Amino acid sequence: MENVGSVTVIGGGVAGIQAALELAKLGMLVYLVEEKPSIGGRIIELNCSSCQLEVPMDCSICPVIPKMVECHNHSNIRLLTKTHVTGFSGAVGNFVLSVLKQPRFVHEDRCTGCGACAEKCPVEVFDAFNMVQGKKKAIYFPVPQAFPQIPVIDKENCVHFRNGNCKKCSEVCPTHAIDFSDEDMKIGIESDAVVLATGLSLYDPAAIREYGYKRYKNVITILDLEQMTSIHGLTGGRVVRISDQKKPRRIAFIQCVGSRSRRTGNNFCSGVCCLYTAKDAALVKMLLPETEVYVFYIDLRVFGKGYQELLNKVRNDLGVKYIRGRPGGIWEDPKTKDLIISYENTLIRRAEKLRVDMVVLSPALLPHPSNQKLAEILGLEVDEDGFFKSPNPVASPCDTTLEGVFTCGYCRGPRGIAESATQASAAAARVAETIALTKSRRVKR
Amino acid sequence: METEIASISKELLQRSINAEKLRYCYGCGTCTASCPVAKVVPENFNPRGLLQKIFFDLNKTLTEDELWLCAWCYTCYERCPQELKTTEIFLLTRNLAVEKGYFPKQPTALIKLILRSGRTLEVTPARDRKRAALGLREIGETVSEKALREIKIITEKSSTWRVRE
Amino acid sequence: MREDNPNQVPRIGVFVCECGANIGNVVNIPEVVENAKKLPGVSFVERDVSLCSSAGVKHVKDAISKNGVDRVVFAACSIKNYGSLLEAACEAAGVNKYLISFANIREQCAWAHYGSPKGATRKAINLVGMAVARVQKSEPLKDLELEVEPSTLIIGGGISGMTAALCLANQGFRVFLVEKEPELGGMLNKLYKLYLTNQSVSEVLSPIIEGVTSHRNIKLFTSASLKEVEGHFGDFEITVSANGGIEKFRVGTIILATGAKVFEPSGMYGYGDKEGIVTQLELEQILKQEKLKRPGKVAMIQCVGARGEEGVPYCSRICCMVAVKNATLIKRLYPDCEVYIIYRDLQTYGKENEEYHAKARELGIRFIEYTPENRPEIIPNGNGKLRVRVYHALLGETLNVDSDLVVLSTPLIQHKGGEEISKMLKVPLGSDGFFREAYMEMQSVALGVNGIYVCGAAQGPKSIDESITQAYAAAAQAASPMLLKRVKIPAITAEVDEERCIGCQLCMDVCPFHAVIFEEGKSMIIEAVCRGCGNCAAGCPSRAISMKGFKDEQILAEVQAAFKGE
Amino acid sequence: MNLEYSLFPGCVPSAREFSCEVSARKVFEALDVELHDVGDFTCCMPACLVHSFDYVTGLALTSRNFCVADEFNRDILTLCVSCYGNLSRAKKLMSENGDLRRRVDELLAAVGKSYGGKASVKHSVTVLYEDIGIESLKKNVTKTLKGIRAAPFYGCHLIRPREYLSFDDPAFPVKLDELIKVTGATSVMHRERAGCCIGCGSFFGEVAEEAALRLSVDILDSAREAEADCVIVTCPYCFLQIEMGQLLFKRRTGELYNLPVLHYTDLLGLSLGIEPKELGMDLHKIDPTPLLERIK
Repeated sequence: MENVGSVTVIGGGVAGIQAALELAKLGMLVYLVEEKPSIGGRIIELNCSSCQLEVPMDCSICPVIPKMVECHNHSNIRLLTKTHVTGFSGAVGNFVLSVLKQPRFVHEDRCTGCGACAEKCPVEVFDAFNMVQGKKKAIYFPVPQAFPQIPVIDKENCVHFRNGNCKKCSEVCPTHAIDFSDEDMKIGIESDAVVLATGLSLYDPAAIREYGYKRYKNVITILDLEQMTSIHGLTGGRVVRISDQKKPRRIAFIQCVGSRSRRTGNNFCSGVCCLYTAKDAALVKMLLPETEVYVFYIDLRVFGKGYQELLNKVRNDLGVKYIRGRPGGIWEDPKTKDLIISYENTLIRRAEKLRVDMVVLSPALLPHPSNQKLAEILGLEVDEDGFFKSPNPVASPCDTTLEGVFTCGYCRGPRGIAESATQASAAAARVAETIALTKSRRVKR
Repeated sequence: METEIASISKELLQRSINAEKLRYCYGCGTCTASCPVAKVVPENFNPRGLLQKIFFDLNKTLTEDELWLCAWCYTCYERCPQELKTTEIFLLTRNLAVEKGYFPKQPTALIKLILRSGRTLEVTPARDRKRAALGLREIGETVSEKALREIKIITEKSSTWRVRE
Repeated sequence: MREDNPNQVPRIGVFVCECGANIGNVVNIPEVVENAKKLPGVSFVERDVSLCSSAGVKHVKDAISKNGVDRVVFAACSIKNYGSLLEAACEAAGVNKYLISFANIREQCAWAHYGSPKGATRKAINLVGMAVARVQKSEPLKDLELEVEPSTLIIGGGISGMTAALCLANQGFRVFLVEKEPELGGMLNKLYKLYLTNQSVSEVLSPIIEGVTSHRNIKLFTSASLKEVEGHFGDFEITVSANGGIEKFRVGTIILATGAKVFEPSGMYGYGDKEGIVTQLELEQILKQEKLKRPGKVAMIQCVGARGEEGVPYCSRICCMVAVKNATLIKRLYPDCEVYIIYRDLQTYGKENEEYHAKARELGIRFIEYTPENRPEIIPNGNGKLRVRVYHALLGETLNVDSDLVVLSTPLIQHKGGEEISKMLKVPLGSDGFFREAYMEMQSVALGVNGIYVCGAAQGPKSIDESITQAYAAAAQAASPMLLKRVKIPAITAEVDEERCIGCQLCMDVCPFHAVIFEEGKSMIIEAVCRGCGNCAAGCPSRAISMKGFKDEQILAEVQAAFKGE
Repeated sequence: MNLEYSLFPGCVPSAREFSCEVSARKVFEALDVELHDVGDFTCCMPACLVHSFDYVTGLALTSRNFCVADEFNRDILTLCVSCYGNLSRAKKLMSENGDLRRRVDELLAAVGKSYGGKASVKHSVTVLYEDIGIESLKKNVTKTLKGIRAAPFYGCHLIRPREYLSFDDPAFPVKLDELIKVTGATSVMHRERAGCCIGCGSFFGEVAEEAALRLSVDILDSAREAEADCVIVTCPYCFLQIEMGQLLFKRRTGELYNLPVLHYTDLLGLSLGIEPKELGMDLHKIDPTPLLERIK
């Protein structure tokens, strides 16, 4: 059937993917714009671990991969990776977006994703994706389960672009997909409506100096742990201390690192940490049953469906110890690299110390930094934290201050995967409704 | 122990530059966890507890010794996620205590010594001679006449100053 | 079917995927290929670095048409990942998708046993053997294609139901909205003002009620009840009793927006027998009718009948914010009144809630944390006040709040109406009593039953904005099949061998979906309703029922292959 | 170089812990930094004591010292971290809070003064690190203290709160370590390096005394765990606490830590080739001689 309208979705994370699919199913032609080389957003950086566990526990990415595939193959969806919005004009029913697609230097239609190029590439650079894993090549797959499953050349580090005398990847490529001449491409997109799904970024806990992140090797973030427990991580999913690769006998999780804080300026609660910490605490317990696991919290946010039940399981059945108190500081024993946490158990009002092998911080989740710029381009309002504003947060939760532009996922305010997906469907419905109404309005005129 | 809940001290809020942030305290315990005094005499001092007492029952707090145990090391002040100006709040609360006529023994004695000599420590002639022997300037039993007089004048001029010799 | 043409010999093509290095690095691919070649019925085995790439898909199509096979086995990753993609490729090459079988040699071999390549390889060879054995016995099946009536039934005229109704009506779909009460609005009618905006209910409610009642695409039934639901996805026959009469109509989809009710804390904290103890819901009424006399102190107790042994085990999500909101309203009304919120863990999650909570603290509302071991109690007090005695865990002291009003925050729970609907529609409830969504993470509005969706408090406690959001989501998912006017449902259904059926009707009892009817002494399956769960087949004493795609012989073939040589 | 400062005597250095003043004067002399005595300075009127009784009057008494300093065109140099922190705090309050300043000036008017706040507040260690600088200190070092394992003890008011004490990172200070390395000695990591001795902050009877003792023992343990030969302090109060702590602990348990406590200026002085006696190290109650033997 011919398309009933066209929509641009900005951001290819869980929310963006779900919104794109929902819209496609509603007969819309969808442009999915993602600035990274792969769709999937933050979630594909999270662990893929359930497969190695004998316990039924959904790993973060399994539910998303089929969606990514569906997204990629749906005849109504045009996928634009390595692309960001540069211009915007028009009104609901006929917006015009100009976007810039940056070069991948690999032909998306020829590449088979065999990975021979990455194997042959002589360059090794630090991999931002994985503090635990460390290295990547100058031609690489952005994440282990990238989609499209096509590598990308990192121009800064590629020898060819530095001095022109390396063509190893293109020589080895069976389908001649490497194209060093690939360059920026400006594209204009006509859309009836726009859906924003720019997602989130992580607060850098190194700013909370007394916790020693980046100074103490065995202080890591929950994302580091996710990647460590990921089958694709350097440790192949084993939980170890970075300092000596030893199995930790005691692990402590610390909540609200940089969130709920006037000191950091992030007064809000990230809304998901209590839950994923319970999940990862459980994961650690199942991987290392004899390891003691502690969780330091302020308020246990168990508001979601099934959260309290999960918490009870983690606390009572798995024996994870919860302590109400935000640690004051962490000191690393210079010899053993053990970590001594000073904290107050506030429910019995006692200052105590706890020696652990490893500390896992739950950093505040911030709105994506690109929101500010995007808001300027689209002429939208963002609040002081950088979340997109709604004209009425109660009555129109997915609307923005501009008719025809909608939000879903974290860019509207802290929320988890489930709510992001639901809100994505909701945004799709609002798009369909708005387009229907604008058309009938036109007819009336 | 039991207490009746008193209404929050408008006094404290009006007086303090920062005390209103007290309301944002969610009792996370960062202060107590960082406190050197709480570390060694936990049964006598707990800054988080003290802050909550100040918030809930100021008047009762005013007569409590605990109020005078903060060593103003500023560790909690530095770390509080809600930016409560903890140390300053304690100082201000002590002011209120003194206003209510509560004069802790040692500190009051020291204040009096300052009014007498301009210092918190006594310098006996013997100690002064020791200074001389070490090639240090003799400083006398009090600071300069002028300085001492000025201290006297300032404290007498002040309507709020309560410690007299 | 194979019985019909016994001389047809299956020709099986096997594809082994390396998934880049994902499988290749652990599982010995050549070994798997060689072993597969030896298997009966296999006409060719081909390997591919990445079947899910466009080149891989092309490879599959070409190989199938070149070798003219009629059955295919994929040794690759989980069918959950790329199953649909590869099935599509095979169908394009003329192989019925029910003649395909998957061997998961990535998650189940390469990943689960990354430590021991030998074992992983042996398991992979085994899984491929099983898949081949199974696919030999497989039969071609055809997905059922159903016409979908472009109209929907929405049960419940609260904020969720109305939002979904209006959204769909605006898209041109016919909407039948059924509300049991005489007027629309549901729970909101009982409320005063709403967080986060503190706007009065009518501000939000009036425009949407106006929209619903005046919309030409919406047929409204108030003081109405659902009598009967027959039929299936695409063509439900609905019977409603309204304004004294009976109405019948057909819809393609159904949205449940039946809401929830507030837990009655009878006997808890002296509720019911002491004056001045009310629930938050009752407080909303008192505030609405401006009946609140200037109180000296107000105490609100959280988690009454929630998160514990008494009442319900779950956290009701909204009570903390409701308390903070009502405390704020009282404080605004009587600034010198002291308001205390006695809580366990404050559920002011996210940004806007946390902000609202901070404002409440600025207003001077006091928060007291109690622990389940030390619940607050209300003890008699001479001066006619309600003395709430509570051990403030953080303060380490027992506090007495001599209150003029005590407000109990109680959870939202499922109501009778919801339970009846669940029985009538055969849609499952979760352990918490609310409608159980198909899959929390990505499918919070779809239910186990095709063509039926849920939104709002019916699925679990929710704030207004969250209910509205979910209502839109339900509208979106209901809209797409109605837009296409047709929907495919899998051919994996039960079938009855009439010769064998003894008419005991056990199958009807065990079918959770009402898919079995009884005619002329025999059971019959309505394919459109059957979800292929297999209960009936398992229950049938005369083994008259079999599952398409999961016949005994097919499963047994797989099992035999699994244990061959062991 | 010709650096000049108005020396702020401070109660402890001038009335109790003479070694501090002796050592500082010697070192600054050697670096030809001029320290001028100012007649009319008084006690810094520590907030934990004086301001606790009366915020405004206390602040006036503290600020009075700034008025005195402003009569000379020189910055203030304190030997005591407590004075440093207290004066810096007063300076910040006076410059930020107009209301406070008005009320303070009303009181100062009575003695014909008004707050000017020209002179900035420095501590001997901040002067050594910032005004003189690691490099030029290195140039003056004539004798390396190689082999000495020194445990730095920063002192609260040298680093906290960052709001008005920007000298170093409160959570993980490093500058005293750098200064120690200048002398050739090794600065050892230990948990209490940024800790508190409560010496300057607590005047509250037995509990405070008990707390002070337990804290100094904790600090000593921290240094000993790190196999330090001595503790380096920047403040005479810390010096007092950690020395006295050892004697009191011995009286109570009979065990003597015997861990010498050195003013940073002692350590620097030695590396400048100054004799221990000239630095007043013979006044120390924990005899540093065995330690000094090793660097002979």
